[in-house]
Amino acid sequence: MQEQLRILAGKMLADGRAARVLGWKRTDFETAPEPSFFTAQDDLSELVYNKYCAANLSGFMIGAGKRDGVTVVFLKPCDTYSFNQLVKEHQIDRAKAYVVGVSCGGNAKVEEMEDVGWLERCLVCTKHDHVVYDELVLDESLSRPEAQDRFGGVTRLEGLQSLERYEFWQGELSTCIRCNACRNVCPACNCKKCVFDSAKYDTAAKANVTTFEEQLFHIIRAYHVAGRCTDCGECARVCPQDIKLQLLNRKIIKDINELYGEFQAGQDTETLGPLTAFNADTDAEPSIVHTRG
Amino acid sequence: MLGRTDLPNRLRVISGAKDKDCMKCGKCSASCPSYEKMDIRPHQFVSYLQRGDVDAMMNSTTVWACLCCYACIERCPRDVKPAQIIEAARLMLIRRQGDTPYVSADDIPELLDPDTPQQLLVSALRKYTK
Amino acid sequence: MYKVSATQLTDVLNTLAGTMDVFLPIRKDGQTNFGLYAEGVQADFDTLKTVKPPKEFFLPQSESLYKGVVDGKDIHIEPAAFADRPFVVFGMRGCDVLGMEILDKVYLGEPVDRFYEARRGHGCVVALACGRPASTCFCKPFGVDASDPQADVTAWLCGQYLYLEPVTERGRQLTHKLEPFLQDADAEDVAEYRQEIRERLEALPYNNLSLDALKDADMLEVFNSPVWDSVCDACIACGTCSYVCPTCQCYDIKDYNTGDGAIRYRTWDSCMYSDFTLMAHGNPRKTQKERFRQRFMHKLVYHPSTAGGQLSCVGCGRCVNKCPSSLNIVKIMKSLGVS
Amino acid sequence: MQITGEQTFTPLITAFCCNWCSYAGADLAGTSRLAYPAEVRIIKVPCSCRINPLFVLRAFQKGADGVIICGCHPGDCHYIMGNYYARRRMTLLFSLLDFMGIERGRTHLEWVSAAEGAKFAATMSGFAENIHKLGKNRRLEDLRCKSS
Amino acid sequence: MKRVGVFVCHCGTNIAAAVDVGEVVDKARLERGVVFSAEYPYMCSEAGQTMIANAVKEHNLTGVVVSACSPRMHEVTFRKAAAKIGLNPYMLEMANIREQCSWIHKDKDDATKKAVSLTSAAVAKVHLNTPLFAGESPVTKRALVIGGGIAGISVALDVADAGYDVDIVESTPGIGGRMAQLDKTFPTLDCSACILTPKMVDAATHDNITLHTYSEVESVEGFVGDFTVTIRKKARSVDMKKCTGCGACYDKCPAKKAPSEFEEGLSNRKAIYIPFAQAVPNVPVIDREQCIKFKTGKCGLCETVCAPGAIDFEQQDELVTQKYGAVIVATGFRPIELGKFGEYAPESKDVLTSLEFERITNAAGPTKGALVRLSDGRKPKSITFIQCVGSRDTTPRGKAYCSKICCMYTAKHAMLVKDKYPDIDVNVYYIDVRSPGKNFDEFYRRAAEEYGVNYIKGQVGKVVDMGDHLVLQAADMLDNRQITARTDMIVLATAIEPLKSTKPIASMLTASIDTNGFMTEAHPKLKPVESPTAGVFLAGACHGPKDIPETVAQAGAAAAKVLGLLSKSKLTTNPCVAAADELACNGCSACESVCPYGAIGYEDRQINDHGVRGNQRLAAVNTALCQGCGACAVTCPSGAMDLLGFSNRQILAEVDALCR
Repeated sequence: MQEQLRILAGKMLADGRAARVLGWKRTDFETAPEPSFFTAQDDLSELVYNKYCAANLSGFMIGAGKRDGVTVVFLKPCDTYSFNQLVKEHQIDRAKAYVVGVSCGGNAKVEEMEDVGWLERCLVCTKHDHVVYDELVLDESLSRPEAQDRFGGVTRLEGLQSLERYEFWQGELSTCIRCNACRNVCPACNCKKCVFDSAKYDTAAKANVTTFEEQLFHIIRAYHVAGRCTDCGECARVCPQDIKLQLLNRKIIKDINELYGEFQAGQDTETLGPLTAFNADTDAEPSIVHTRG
Repeated sequence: MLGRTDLPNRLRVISGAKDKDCMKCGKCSASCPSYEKMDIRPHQFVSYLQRGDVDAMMNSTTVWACLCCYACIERCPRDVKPAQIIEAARLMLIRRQGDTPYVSADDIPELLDPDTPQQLLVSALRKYTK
Repeated sequence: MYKVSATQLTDVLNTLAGTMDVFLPIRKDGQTNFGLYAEGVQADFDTLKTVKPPKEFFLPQSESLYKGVVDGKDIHIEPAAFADRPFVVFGMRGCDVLGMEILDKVYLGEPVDRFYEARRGHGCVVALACGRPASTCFCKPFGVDASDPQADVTAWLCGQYLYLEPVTERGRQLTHKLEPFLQDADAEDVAEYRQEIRERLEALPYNNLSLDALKDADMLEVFNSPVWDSVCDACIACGTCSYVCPTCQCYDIKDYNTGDGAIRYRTWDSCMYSDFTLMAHGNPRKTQKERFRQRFMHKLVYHPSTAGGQLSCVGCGRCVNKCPSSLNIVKIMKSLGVS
Repeated sequence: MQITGEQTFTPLITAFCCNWCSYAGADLAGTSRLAYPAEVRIIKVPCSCRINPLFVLRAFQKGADGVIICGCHPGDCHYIMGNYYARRRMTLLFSLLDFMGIERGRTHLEWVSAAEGAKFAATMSGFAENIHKLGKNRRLEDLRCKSS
Repeated sequence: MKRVGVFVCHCGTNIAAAVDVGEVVDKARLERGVVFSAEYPYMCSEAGQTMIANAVKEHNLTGVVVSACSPRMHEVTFRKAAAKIGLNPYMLEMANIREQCSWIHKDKDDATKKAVSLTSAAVAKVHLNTPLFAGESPVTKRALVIGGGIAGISVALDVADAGYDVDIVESTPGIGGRMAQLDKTFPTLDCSACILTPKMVDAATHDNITLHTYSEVESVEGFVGDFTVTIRKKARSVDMKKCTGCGACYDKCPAKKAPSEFEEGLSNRKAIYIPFAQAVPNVPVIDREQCIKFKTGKCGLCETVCAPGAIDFEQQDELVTQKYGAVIVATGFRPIELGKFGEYAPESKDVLTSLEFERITNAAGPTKGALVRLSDGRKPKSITFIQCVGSRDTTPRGKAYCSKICCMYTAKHAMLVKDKYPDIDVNVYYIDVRSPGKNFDEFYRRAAEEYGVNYIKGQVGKVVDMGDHLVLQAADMLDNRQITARTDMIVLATAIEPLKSTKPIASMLTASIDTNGFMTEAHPKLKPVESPTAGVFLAGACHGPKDIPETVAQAGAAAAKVLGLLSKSKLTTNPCVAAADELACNGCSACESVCPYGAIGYEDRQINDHGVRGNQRLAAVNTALCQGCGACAVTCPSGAMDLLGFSNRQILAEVDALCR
């Protein structure tokens, strides 16, 4: 597959159809390829594709769309949802992207450059098909890790007592170093001025001075992408402290699915998101929080 | 134990009836096939409950005359459920009666009328016992 | 040199904790960070690198400087107290110890930072030799000997013993407290272990980087290098590299409205952030390229130019390990000619 | 000390009311002299859809023990559909807070029309009583604000 | 920093009895930026306002806080006073220490503490207030009336008579509406057609009125003073300019099987037809579903007989776009479907709705005015009227409201029957007789007393059609007996509901409807003819059940409101509108998707963010459309959208102050 991608990229650059190719580049460590723009055919020998190419390249397309010419981008099935969502939000110029859908058999979790199993997101993956592409490069031989219940973690937490949940989150969030990697890697977090960087609202604390700051940051981070989060799992992947950030996002997704009907952000570029729509007759009252589980 | 004054509320709980919603249109009594056999008529049952006279309801012939056809419930424009009030009054009566049923299985052959449909018999057994 | 049986480690820690705060590596949910020791806490000396460097005990991620309390239309200033409680950071690695040296140059040089000074004055560092250095390590080029880290006390966890070698007076005071558990030992006892470590280091990919190319680098030439144009393409502008770096030293000063006044506090900052050194007219470094360049210019050019050639990197490899986009300082150094 | 503290605990409650229904309902409660606890402090917003989740979190941060949101009944929104948006937003927010272990009773939403002065007073009294039972907000507090 | 003045009102003893006003004044003085703080017994009085004015001048105040009653009461008063002395009115805030404090809290300490807190929140907010200015928008001097019944005709005539252009859009082929179907009207029993037809002709011939019959509103854009409406003129298949109304076409038309809408389906009409003899306009329309030419391609008889050549089988729907300053909704009502009321045997030919009965008694109706049973043509010996069929019914099959007109038209029907056929036995089953209009009760009593109509208090539980007669079972509530009676004809006073088209029209206009589907008024007492959406007015039964006099009265009131609007040359707009920060907006369109008023659009613009220049898709708020709800401000992921007057910072400042 890697070779097919190199050939495809080479052709696109050679015949001038593309100004650049966005893919993953070889580094000193096999387990740590780097997202990179290729503009010269000669550099394409550095283009790699393997199970360590975990980075979702959709977010880089926001910037790429502002540059001249077409950018070829390689997207795994789950990445295409982010791409679609960004097109829907007018953040990516679809006309300036040539989307090459690539097969994915799951991405590896890497610790100290060692392969230590699968990324959590790949164990619960539901996004097996590309929802947007100009061309597909598929490898049918790739098999995915055995699927687990996507909402299992959320359900387990929901089953706990309120105080237990509180303590669980205190434990998780107290390790947060506020590096903002979860925010910055998130394709949906594309505000020009993040509320946590803005001096306008007394919200820019930069680091956790009290437990409240940790809670505030993570509540707002998760809520801010409510209805827009495709569950691409990048936030949890990049967290240097391995905080189970996906649980917050998935809780919201689970609520949306249960209360307002199944919704997958990025499935298409037209459907109104669940927070910009409503159903006057069937929407639950907030008090449902008291009666559920 | 509930005191005597709580009887109306107990009746409301058992019946699930909304006596306060009644606007006295009379549609229940207009719909009732057993009307002539009742000393207190379906619409009056609602009024009796409104003023809390449960004893009178329990001692009425109505509780035995009601066929539970539920026509009054079907047609009531305010969803008051008169038949359920009658039913509840009868239940309270039966419960007060305790273990001595109004009719025992042994009495039945005596009372049997060859024209009585089977269903009515079954319904009567249910009606006359707890 | 002393040794203490590994089985008595808990007693050693409990004894220390009786007179001072003890910070040591603790593992939680697969990640290890320095944390406060208390009875029952299991220390993790196996993990090589904590996620967060131990610099936070001398330069906390956030600390209050003073508080302004409003009383009607008057404001009273209440300065924050300086650290006055002794503590020990137990199990710092050689790279992190060197990191403290670099911080000292900044915070203890004129003008002296009194908050930092107070913490430095009350803190003792027990450095631990790296039994299993990782593939991302490259401390040797910076002069660190991972097999013999120099701090107040040097320690080796070797075989069934913890070996302790007090280096400074403060270190001697610390080992003095532990006398009941200590047996005498000889430097020879750890020699083999040290040799093992050195051999392991030799096998690492980055162990023999030559930093010569940076030595006589011309500041403007590096600044204007075309390398910067594309090397930051993958940077997502998060602060992971800065916050896991033992030498990153920048902070921001912010005010917090408490309702009855304000707390003025300082908090770690990262030059990767768009609001780093933000001023009314905007950010002086307008693009990510410039912010990215700032970080490496500072570490590799600016700092050495004022610190006798000492680079502001200690080769701990944390950024290599943690960067979400697989960028790191080695990659930058290499693109600037390091081989 | 703590026990006495709990005994004298007066909760602080922030109420966000939409201008057209609930704020008017609060006025009607006043005009009708229907008492509810003085610790309820009302902030007027044009519509329940104006309430940003950040406002709710800020109230807790600054010392509120409970936050209640009031808007026009579904179908009655002065802005046609604002309360429907608010309903979804607040449902998800309350649920997320619950998920993070913040006590369920600390947040509430109630539809109160301009005609429902009595309902407004009863709602506020009931909510205040619940908060009183829950005690001081400890799980979503900002200790920096508790200096004095 | 602003220089803020705080003015605390005693409101006589209304506030002062429960709140230590002096304490509030003293505490306010300690607030940031407060340079003046004072109290007065009645702030809203002339003297109180003067006190504010003097203080503003003397202390150079740039922000004012009045702690007094509800802002809903006096905010306008104080803001006007501020404007008079040259302070922007939006630099004034009120703290509600009466309705939300002194009137409800008995403990003086608690109330005082709360008053201090509310005042400090207002001070915190006013620090962040910015001067706001109302914009202006133009007024198109033309009105659109949707619905050509008596409501629409009345309002159109009133507006047109005042000199403004009015268009009426009517979905059926002719105007007149329900009133045209009626025989007589209560309580005077005068002929409906006699009083309606002249109005219809007036409307059709009025120089300022344009009729769009057989037309529907396709889309509405814009806002008060400046609506742009597209009207779909459905293809009539007859050229209105050429048609002379001779009627030859429908005389000759061989397709006779279409149920007549006007006759409530009691008789048939042709495929080419006019709804009724006096139809305005007197131009037929071809029902393409029924027309043989359209169905098979053969026939075309009408075309052959039409001398002026007006028949046009090729005619297409036409879209007309027009600008209007005001829109009046007058879409009317219809009787509900009776499918779920099986106990009344609604399928029986001799069980009629009241509207069907109107046609039976009408001399121009399907029986030519002969009162006969539709099943066998016999004259009935007994007629039974049943009231409240589906009305006052809270179950899902009914309508919870009183349909209001039934009591009186039933009295009318009963009287008409008795008048013509005194031998017919007339019984009316009722729950309550409601007759509160002028001369209404007298009218009802006349039916009972003079005409001998039997009024029986009680409902009918069951109706059975026995073929040559009907049997009903009912209750007589006053005699406490059950009645089983024979009758020959039953008339059901069927509940009325708004037309199905009301909902789509309301959503096009972004006007609201209630749970029953009726249009909502802006205020039940003080704004009964305005919709909450500015520039949209209501007339007739689209707003709730109404009889003719009430409909005409509301139409007149709506016309007066429309005239008030159209007579203005400019409208001032709400200054508390949304505004996007161009440096934060990333053009994601979230705000656009939640705006109830379609007030947000997008434009590509170059922006300069502290020296970083670039093109950016940006949200742009149409301030004339924006009503200031704030939905966009909350939905905006970037925090770029904010609401002037209720900005994020202002509300957060209030939260901070109140939680202190």
